[in-house]
Amino acid sequence: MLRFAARRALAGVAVLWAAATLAFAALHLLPGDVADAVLGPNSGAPPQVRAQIRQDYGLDDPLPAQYLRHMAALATGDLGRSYQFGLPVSRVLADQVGPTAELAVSAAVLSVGLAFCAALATGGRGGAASAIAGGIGLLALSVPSYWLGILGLAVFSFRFGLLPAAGADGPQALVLPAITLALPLAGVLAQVIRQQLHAIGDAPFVLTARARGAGERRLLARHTLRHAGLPVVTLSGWITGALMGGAVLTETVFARPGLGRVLVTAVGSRDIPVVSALMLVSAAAFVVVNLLVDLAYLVIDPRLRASGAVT
Amino acid sequence: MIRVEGLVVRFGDVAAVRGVDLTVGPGECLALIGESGSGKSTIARALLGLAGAEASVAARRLEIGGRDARDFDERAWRAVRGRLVGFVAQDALGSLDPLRRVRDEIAEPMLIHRTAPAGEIGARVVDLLGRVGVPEPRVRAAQYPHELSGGLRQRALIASALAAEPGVLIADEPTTALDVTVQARILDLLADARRAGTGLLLISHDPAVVARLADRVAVLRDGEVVESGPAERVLGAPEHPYTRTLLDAVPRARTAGSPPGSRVVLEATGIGKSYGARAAVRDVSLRLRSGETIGVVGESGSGKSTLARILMGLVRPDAGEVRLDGAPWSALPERRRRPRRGRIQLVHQDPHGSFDPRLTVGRIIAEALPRGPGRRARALELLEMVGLSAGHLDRRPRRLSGGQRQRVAIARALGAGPGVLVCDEPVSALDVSIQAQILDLLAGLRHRLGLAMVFISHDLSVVRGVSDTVMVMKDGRVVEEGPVADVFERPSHPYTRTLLAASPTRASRAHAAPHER
Amino acid sequence: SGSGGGAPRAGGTLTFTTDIEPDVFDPHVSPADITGVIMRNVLDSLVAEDRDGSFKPWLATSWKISPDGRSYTFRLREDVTFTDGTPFDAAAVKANLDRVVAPATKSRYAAVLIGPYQSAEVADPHTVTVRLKRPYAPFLHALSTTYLGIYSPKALREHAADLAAGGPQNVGSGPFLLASRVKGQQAVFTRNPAYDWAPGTARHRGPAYLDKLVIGFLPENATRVGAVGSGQSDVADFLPAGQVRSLAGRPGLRVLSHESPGLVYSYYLNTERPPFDRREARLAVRAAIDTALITKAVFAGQYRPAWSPLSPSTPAYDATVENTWPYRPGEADRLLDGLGWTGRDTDGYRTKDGKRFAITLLYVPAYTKAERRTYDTAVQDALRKVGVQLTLKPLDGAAYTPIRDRGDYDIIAFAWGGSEPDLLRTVFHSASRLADGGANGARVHDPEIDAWLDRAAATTDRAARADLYAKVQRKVIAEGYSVPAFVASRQLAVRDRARDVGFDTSAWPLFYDAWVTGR
Amino acid sequence: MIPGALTRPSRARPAGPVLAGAVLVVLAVAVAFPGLLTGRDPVVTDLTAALSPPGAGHPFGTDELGRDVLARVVYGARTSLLIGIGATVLGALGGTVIGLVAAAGGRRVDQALMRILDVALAVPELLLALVIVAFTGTGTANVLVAVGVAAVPNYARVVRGQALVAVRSGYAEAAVGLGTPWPVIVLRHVLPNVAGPSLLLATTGTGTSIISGSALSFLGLGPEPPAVEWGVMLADGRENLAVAWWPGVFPGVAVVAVVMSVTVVGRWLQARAEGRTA
Ligand SMILES: Nc1ncnc2c1ncn2[C@@H]1O[C@H](COP(=O)(O)OP(=O)(O)OP(=O)(O)O)[C@@H](O)[C@H]1O
Ligand SMILES: Nc1ncnc2c1ncn2[C@@H]1O[C@H](COP(=O)(O)OP(=O)(O)OP(=O)(O)O)[C@@H](O)[C@H]1O
Ligand SMILES: [Mg+2]
Ligand SMILES: [Mg+2]
Ligand code: NI
Repeated sequence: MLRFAARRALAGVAVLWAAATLAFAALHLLPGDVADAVLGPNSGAPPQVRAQIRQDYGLDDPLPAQYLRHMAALATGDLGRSYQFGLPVSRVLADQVGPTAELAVSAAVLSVGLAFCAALATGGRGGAASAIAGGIGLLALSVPSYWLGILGLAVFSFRFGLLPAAGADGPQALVLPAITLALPLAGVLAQVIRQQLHAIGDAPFVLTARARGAGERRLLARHTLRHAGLPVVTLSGWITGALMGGAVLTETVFARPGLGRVLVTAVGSRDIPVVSALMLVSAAAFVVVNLLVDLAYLVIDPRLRASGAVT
Repeated sequence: MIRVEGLVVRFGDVAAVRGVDLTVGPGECLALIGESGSGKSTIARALLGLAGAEASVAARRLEIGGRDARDFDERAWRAVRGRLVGFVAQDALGSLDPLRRVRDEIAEPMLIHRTAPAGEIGARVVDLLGRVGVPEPRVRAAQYPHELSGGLRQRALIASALAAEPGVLIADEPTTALDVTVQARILDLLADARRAGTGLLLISHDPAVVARLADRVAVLRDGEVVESGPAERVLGAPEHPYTRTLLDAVPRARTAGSPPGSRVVLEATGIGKSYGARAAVRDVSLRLRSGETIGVVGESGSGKSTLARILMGLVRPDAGEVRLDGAPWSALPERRRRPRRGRIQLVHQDPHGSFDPRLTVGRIIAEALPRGPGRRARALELLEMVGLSAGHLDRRPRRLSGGQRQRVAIARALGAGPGVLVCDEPVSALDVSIQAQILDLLAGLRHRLGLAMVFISHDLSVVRGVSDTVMVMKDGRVVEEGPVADVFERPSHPYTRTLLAASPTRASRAHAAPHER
Repeated sequence: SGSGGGAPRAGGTLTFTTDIEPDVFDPHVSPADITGVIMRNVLDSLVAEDRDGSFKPWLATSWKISPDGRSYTFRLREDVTFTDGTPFDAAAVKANLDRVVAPATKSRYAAVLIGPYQSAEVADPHTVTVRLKRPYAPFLHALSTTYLGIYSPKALREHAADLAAGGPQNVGSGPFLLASRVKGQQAVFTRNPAYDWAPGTARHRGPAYLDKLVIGFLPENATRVGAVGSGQSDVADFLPAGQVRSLAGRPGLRVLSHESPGLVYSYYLNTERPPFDRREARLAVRAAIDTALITKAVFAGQYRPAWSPLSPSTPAYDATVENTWPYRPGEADRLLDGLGWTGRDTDGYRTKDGKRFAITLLYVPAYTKAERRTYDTAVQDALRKVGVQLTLKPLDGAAYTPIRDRGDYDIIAFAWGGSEPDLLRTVFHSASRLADGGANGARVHDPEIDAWLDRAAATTDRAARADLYAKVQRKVIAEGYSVPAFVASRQLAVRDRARDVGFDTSAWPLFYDAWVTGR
Repeated sequence: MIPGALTRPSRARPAGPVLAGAVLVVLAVAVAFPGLLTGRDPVVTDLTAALSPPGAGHPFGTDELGRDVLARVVYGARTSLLIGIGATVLGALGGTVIGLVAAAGGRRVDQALMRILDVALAVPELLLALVIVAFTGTGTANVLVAVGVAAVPNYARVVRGQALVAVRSGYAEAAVGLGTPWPVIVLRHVLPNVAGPSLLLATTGTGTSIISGSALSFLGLGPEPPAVEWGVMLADGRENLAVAWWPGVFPGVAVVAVVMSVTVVGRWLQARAEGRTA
């Protein structure tokens, strides 16, 4: 177990390093001058300001030197200074992590919850209820999330004034963004769960469980839903990615502070320290999620425990 | 308890059951016998309202526990299942939820029907496991199904069917995967239950088992009852010719006339394999010559399947080595083994699990065949060799009977044209007549092509019929081995003696009193 | 400015939402308009500009300009203290102006605005003399903007690096304190109770009425409009023109509109290379674009079409150019034919010697509002109708600058706010090269225009300046260096409870006089 | 899944797949012969008729430049579907290959690939797409590649996870026993068993790709005006949503209809292939 943990930790560090390197490479290899990106197209900055910027951020040094400096700083936990904001990156990100985490976690919980509810509602029984629930699920997964967000705003905030349109204060402000982010995810998950339920419905152990007098609900709760949970676990990497990607649009539409918005502006203005810090954050999130996923596999499926083959 | 008249079950246009009448009263045992695919399992499932979505079920009369079940809704059915009628499914190996512990599976009926106070359930589970003859019940209760051998799983399944003390027990081939000692124990247990008032609907291909338990016997062919009556009469003096063929296919020695060759095709030395602290196989060696058959018998859980998988190169042994055709085998990486895979084939103990549920029978078999035209024709030929027909070619395994699936597995193994065949309970789900057909088929191959076999079976008479030498396993060890006649006539190890003594031989059936212990 | 009935009342909170959040909250560094708007509440200036272009005392009670126009002597108020308790004095002024030009500050706008600044001398604690390298008429205007606002010298000493972040460390002497900032969401200001030095242009004296001012950032138009519609915000900035009419009709809401002074949104035609090195080509393209109709359609009748490079609300605007270059597609065809673009290819575009009349417009989408892209698309279609293919080429910020600086384009388009006609110099003086921080997008080298602009900057005679700038405008129109498109208005939706939100000369909202009615 | 008690099996004709098929046919026509569905030119502006509501002349109304929304939806289908489906196919194919190799290739290969994927996943899709477009230039094809490549890691992870389970199944073992080469096992047994979730992701991915493409357009890296594309229409349409719903709603409905239809048809095909009635 200890060796396992050590190996995973090492792999995690390697992933972080690679992510940071990649970000550095990508943004430095892009055509165009970083200083121009920092200044923006409409600034009336004289050339000496540009020179000063280049000098301050060491942009005139050879790339390997810049890279080494960047990595050395990262290793000591120093994320550097944002080009765009002129602030330490840690400060730029500090108050943004919370809102994004809040949004992502609530959307994740909501989507998984909704998906299982939908599967429960439609599972087993045929008929109208199932068809309607299935249709709603289908609709949910088909609607582009930011379009959904804007329509939701139009209806709930502007038309009826039920929910605040923007910001991140209080749980009310979280309702619409979380739903917007969660619904399409829930649609996909519900479909996956339904499919898996279908596949597993033929298994002999399901017949046996029925023969014991288990009702549909018990069957789902005690038997089939766990099997259906496996692909959901498999999808958690995707869920994480979708949440991060979705956060960018959702945060923009609902004017929530958060990492997604920071990312958009940072990429747009080629704020390398911020982008690579964000990549580190996102890589770290994936490393953690993958670890959890692998553990979840082991918890859910005992067959994998024995073979010990799961990474 | 159960009374059915005119039961008809159709799968699409095919009527699997056509107008069957039967009754099972309290404390009474009705045995359903019949060839593979005759509709036995379908009847069993229909009596629980579980014939499946593709099935249409109709009956003139269907009474369960005195109530008309024809207009039962789901709720009413649920009250019946597990409580009034317990069910042991034929597919014992796949009938336990792989994600749940054995104890949870066994406890489930008690929880559903609230037949035991929550506090006592744990103790009852252990008690039940003990009663069905599972050693170390406490340890086993905490394990997952994949950690159990086939026989252990079957016993766990029986325990779960009995957990809520049902009024009637429907047992579909309850002893297929059990060695004779354990089988005897299960039969005793069922007899006890029957004496305590439990009705029993027993489905079995094995006349000996039927003879031990049944009051009455119904003989099924193509979904119809061709003969029924008191067990003694039907088994002792069958009237219908079909019944006679079912019962009279006496196993004969199929080894005669073809002495084994001299070439050693498969050799295992000092094989050992442990799962955690449990040694599944310890220090087993064997040499198999072309044209030779080694029978493997032994206690359930003694490591037979594990040995088979090691021989196949599917599981890497912790100790020892397997050589195929004199060349290294178990020590090779899979990539190097692959070209020679066709030389050695396995008939899985759990055929159902070894089929990709998405493929049709035709494609399952074709997979074993060399690429090229005529694969389908060859697949059909193989199917016919095991007694199936073109109609089965495009079905998916789910829609086959237990015995049919087993035969597909055999056809697939033969399709590769192996020189060595490892059979793990290849005929456990087959009635005697089809058993005979399969065994003749294997004997023919052996005779003509020098096919060598490792033949694992719980059925001593079958083993005796096909094997040249026999190995007796217990707790992962070979406790006795030798020429088949020697071992069977003059067993030296006490376990072998118990085994032989417990065997419900055909000879015993004529005078086996149904109520005798 | 919008005023309601009743007497102003102290207390309460006003929420103002705008679209873009400044990266950098330090106006000495940032070029963003919004930085100026926000920090106006915190930083006072030496002088205040009035709507008529005259200057009123603020932190300076009076000033004298030397006859050569190269030194300005300011007499400062003696009763002013910064909100950190530091007294305001001549040294503070010097510290601020010196900071703006220091290379380490990396000022992206203020350093340009301050022009030929040379030094500041503390004559006595309350007198400061600023020396310029050459005469520079817009200097007072520059001083009046937030970009040259005065920080507490203590804040400059102790928190120079943190001023960009925006927060309590940004200390000035203004009517509000920047109490807190949540990045990506809002900045919160609280009243400076000691404030008693409002500029002469303000409507009242003493502290601001509002207890608290919240400035929120909602980039999405729909969200911002929705926020004011639902009452989550009291004032919404930058209304999309299309929604003005429907909002104006909503009970409880008013729409305030101010035409922005400065350079209007114009298409600058690259005069250094074909086809726009030919005057006829420029005039043809201009004649083919029906700016009146496009402006009306794109901005739902809210904005006016532009006739001059300057907005009508800018001092020195020349009204005589109005209607001198109407939409005349026939004229466009005639001019193009005259230039030899007589062929037509399969797509219907004009050709000459087998080459298509194809031109590109560069833009940076991240900095381009949707309305402008729509406008450009309409222009594209208008040009298509006379056989000219216009490609709208999007580029990211870093890629754009070098291409633009090189002049590898036919058209770029932009607008520039500000109440100073000297902006004309930034776009038409030959020295205002793009690569040097200028904005001569048409790459004009016109000695006549250069001379007029130089003379205008050197004199403080307002009438003379107006005359010179009018000449420049007429020449630009006559030569077709640019195609002025529309005059933007800053339009705000204001809920009834918000009163007396003011506008400065650049049409930027001011909150010193603002107040809110009781709930 | 309904246990057959005393019942007949239900044999309802599914209306969904038929409807969805019809939508896809209309779509195919829009892609191949847009002229059949509308007589108008999608790029011609008519400033005097800007933002006219849906009516006789313009069934879907006009946008802020007076262009016919129906024509734009019809002509936009080509670019949008190219990006949506192309990127999805690219992403799903690439991801499936990598995922299967990881699952079937043994521990070391799996570890290595997964760590690489961790890195790839850590790169925000937006950034990856930006970098790709920055190197290849803007335009439809490049957007397609950018969005597709950015989606690869996601598919790879999902496929690998599902494949791990299938690889350890009894039938995969049986195939090993038959000497079936790994690639064949993977193709014949593992792939069909992982196809479910990945197909589902792919069908949704079509919509998501259109949206990602539009996010790129939004950053100015997509198809340039006057190119007609649903994502751009969605982005532009939202500006006027409060005063004119039609320019923003119709392209959105088109995206939804496409994704729904693809999903329904895909599911139906899959069910048929497996011989069940679902
Ligand atoms: N994957 C596994 N994990 C843990 N224990 C296992 C595993 N596979 C087999 N065992 C254990 O190894 C022992 C031998 O099992 P095996 O399946 O070889 O028995 P068998 O002789 O084939 O029995 P049966 O006749 O009942 O099929 C059993 O105790 C079983 O529980
Ligand atoms: N779901 C199904 N769809 C179509 N045919 C089926 C289905 N299930 C069973 N059958 C067919 O119905 C017949 C009866 O099957 P059943 O399982 O009842 O046989 P059985 O008597 O139990 O045989 P075995 O002894 O081999 O288990 C067989 O021919 C089988 O192929
Ligand atoms: Mg059966
Ligand atoms: Mg076994
Ligand atoms: Ni048997």
